[in-house]
Amino acid sequence: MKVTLRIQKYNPEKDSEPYYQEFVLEAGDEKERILDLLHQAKWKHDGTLTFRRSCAHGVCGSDGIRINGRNRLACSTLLRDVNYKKPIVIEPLPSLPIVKDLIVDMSDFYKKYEAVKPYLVNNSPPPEHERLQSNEDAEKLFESAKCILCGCCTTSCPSSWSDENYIGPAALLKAYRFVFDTRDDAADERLDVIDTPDGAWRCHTIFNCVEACPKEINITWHISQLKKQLAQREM
Amino acid sequence: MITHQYDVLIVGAGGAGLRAALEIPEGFSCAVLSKVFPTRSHTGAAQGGIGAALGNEEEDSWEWHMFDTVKGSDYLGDQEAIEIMTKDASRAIIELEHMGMPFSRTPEGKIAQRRFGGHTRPEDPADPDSKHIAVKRSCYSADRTGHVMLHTLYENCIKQKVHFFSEFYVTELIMSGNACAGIVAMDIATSEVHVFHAKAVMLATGGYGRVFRITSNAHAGTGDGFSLVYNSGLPLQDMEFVQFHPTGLWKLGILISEAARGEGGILLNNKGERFMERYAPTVKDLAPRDMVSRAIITEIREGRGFKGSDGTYYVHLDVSHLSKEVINDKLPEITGFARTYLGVEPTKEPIPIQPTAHYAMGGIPTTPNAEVTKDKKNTKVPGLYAAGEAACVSVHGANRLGTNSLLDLIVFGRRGGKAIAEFIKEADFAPLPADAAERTLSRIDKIMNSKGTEKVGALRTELQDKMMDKVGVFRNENDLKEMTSEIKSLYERYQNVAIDDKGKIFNTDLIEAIELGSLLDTAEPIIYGALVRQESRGAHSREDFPNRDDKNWLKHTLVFKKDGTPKIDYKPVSITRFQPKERKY
Amino acid sequence: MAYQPKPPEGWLKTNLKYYKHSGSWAWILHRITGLGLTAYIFVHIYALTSLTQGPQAFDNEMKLFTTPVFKVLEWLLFSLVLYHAFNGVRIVLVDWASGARNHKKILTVVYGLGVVLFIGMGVLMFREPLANMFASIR
Amino acid sequence: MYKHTGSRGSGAPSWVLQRITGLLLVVVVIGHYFVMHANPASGHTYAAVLERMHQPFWKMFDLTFITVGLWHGLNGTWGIFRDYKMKPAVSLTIYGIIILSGIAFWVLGVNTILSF
Repeated sequence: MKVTLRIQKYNPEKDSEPYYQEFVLEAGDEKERILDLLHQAKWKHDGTLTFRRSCAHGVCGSDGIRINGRNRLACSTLLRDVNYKKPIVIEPLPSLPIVKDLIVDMSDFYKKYEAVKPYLVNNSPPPEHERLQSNEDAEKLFESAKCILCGCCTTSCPSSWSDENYIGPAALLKAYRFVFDTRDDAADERLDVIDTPDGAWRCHTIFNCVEACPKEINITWHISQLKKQLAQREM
Repeated sequence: MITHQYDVLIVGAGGAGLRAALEIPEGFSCAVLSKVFPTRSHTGAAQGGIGAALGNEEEDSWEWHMFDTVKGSDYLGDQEAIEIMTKDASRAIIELEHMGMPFSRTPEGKIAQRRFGGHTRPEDPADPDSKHIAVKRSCYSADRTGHVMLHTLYENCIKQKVHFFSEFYVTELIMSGNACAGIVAMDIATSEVHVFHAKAVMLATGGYGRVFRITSNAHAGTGDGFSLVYNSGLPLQDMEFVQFHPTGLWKLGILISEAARGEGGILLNNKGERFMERYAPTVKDLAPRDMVSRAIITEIREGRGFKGSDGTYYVHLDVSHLSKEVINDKLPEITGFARTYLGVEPTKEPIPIQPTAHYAMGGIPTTPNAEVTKDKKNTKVPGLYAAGEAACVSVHGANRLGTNSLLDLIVFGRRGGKAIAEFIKEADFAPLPADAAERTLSRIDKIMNSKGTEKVGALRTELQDKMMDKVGVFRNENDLKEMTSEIKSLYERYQNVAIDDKGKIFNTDLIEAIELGSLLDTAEPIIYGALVRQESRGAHSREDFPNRDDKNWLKHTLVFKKDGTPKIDYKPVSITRFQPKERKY
Repeated sequence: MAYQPKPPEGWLKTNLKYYKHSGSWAWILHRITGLGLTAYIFVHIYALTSLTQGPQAFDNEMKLFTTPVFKVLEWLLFSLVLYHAFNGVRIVLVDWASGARNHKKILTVVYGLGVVLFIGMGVLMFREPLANMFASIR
Repeated sequence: MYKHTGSRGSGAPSWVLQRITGLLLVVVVIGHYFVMHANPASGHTYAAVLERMHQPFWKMFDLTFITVGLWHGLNGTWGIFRDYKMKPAVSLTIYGIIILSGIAFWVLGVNTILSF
């Protein structure tokens, strides 16, 4: 079975503008991963084709790209998830600077993640044993802790597209992870960071992040919990 | 070329590297290099849990944990190191919890634990000959334990303001006399070569799964650390011990945890027979990983496998008879993989699986303080450390128990970090050779300007196919001898490799070409180790020597590269508490 | 850095190119209807100032507003009101009542309820011409 | 490049108010529509309007409508503009226009209602 990938390419050393190149590839069946097809294009047709990947099963978060206009992981998207009768359009994640081909500069994304103090702060001396936490309280964190920092959510958000300073769903999700951890003492500092027009309030519940998240995290729900917390703190 | 100077350099930002970085005290400079962004490291793929005799759910003791680990290692693990690890396990887990790791909890709010393959306790602790039964020892966080552990460690590194060089690819160790003086690395984003001058270097570069065609490991798992050491004339230990996990998704190798069988899943051949009944009549599908892998390959070889669309074979893992609740609540991630990648609905149909290269028991020989050693007398290499899957302490011996890999990372990562912290207080920078980056520069130059005819992808596939077929679950002298000449010819052809991308920006074509060199450097000691070891022990199974031979082979193998050819030496096993016995489950 | 990454495309282009699901449409419509209704309030307030100029001025103005064209426009305006109102309730549910977990289902209710009330208002507004129409058919 | 800007408490009150006024308006606007069209004369003849305007309830109803509606609409509008990057001068101008027009039309509307 032949499928066509229409891949956006851009080499900063040669090109002034990104352009599209079509690769006609051989797919075994409709269960083939888009990542396998990208590999085929690179290894058999054009070695200059450049993209990130590592674990190849949706755990490491390296290969977030835009497939037919929608952010997904190349390794978790199979041919049957898209219309492969027509050329499949492959582009880098939107709204981040393009380094080369499908690779974007994620340093801004990481800075936003670091801005919410993504680590447990507990000012009391650690006990000899674990800090106790009920399983219900622990499980409240699990959905947010699934995040693999692939960037699909933040770069799918229209608020991010128009405001590069918007901290974005991924960082807000991380803020939730610690604000609602019963062992944490720094919720207030984190809430200060996100209680700004460029923080949680820039979220307009569009749900693009939820649609994009490859780990099926309902990010908007988590942000809504943060907003409620912010509002309660204010009142 | 840019030169940096750091007191400590850690190569690799997975569990071991990050844990070590947290031990470097303030006032000393420390940098962590990684060829991927830290949270992309393969530690994040671990599912099951971390073993520790916390005793939160039922009575347990570190000695029982130690016994299980020794037995699991088929008595090849160094008992001194295993004792250190199992004794330190509880403290290490508590520490992770204090760092913020979100564990699943017991009703009392303690860290929850569950059963896992090979972890047992005596039914009657008073009776030394008591039967051993499964114990709840694996501390977990749903089925994403490795993921949350990796993130917790990275988060703590941010808190401590650890300096990272992300997407830097290490090409060489700089040796100055006997000591390590730093490393040479390439900034992937620009192809610029950087020299890092350091008092201490830790290699925490992970495994080499990508030497094999079917692997659960990431594409990044190309054995770079092994290659660095091997090319510096230092030995690699026990490389023949490669753990093949029995249940990888067919073709893709993605791991289906043994929890699937733990919950009642069974293995079936093309006749619909539950074939494990023949290989392990008592424990059946829950036999140890090495045994089940061998059984699957035997079934396929004898014509009882299923032939896939691409001509390769598999058997079935059937969980469809289990209740929907068990499948969806206890095996969500696993069944999700089957749905996503093979389009198989596990509640209705069996999952095609095959053994998948999973874990490197062998690696860079180290002391229990992660100090790299270079011979049978454990002579240390000043300034060089290794931890994690890249290292061979050796706590896993010939076969690793589930949940012990994550434990290995945090225990020996921390010990290595502490040893480095001590070392750098006294030590000085070893002099940096003037031509430190020469070899790397000329190597890059050669690949970039090569007009050769060999393609990286094709050569790599050939290596992976041959390793899978001839150095896989079963080995024999003929195949291995053939492989020694194969690897020679692959090395020669590698000299003739050319790439398409001649640019400097993010040249992954170049990176893959260098990685292919690492794969070859890793494959060679695996082949030679497997060839010399004339016995079957743990994961190493010789058809021509089907039994374990403690008289001749209760020893570690060391493979060195000398004048371009591999040389073998041996090292004794540390046996302190448990004398070798037959390994029966 | 030795190289220049390509800056991203502008927000408008990205918006146009990116895949849209029912939630993105809900957001786009909410913004457009909101702006439209705000503009209408201004018009409405201004138009009603004629009340202060006595019955003549107001009734004259109303002649224009009660023409069939304006009545239909007023009816169509109600669709904006309904959408904005019910989607607004959806947003409140999302923000305050964990509606994020099933925002698409709520959206279906929004559209359903909107259509029903829109038709209802049509019947209410055009009951005389409708009655006449039915009478003539009979 | 990401820069953390703004200060604590720069969004909660308007976020909460926007929702409360919104919920109020759902009732008020839809109610207004039905009242206006249940009896075709009520909204469209001077006499009918005059009669209604003399009742305090409807006076309050209309005052609420104007106040809440203008605030909700203009706060929403400002919210939309604020999403897009603007030069400070442009942003200040737009903010000024929104505030001034809001006050002006509120005065206009209140004047109409209170002139009865």
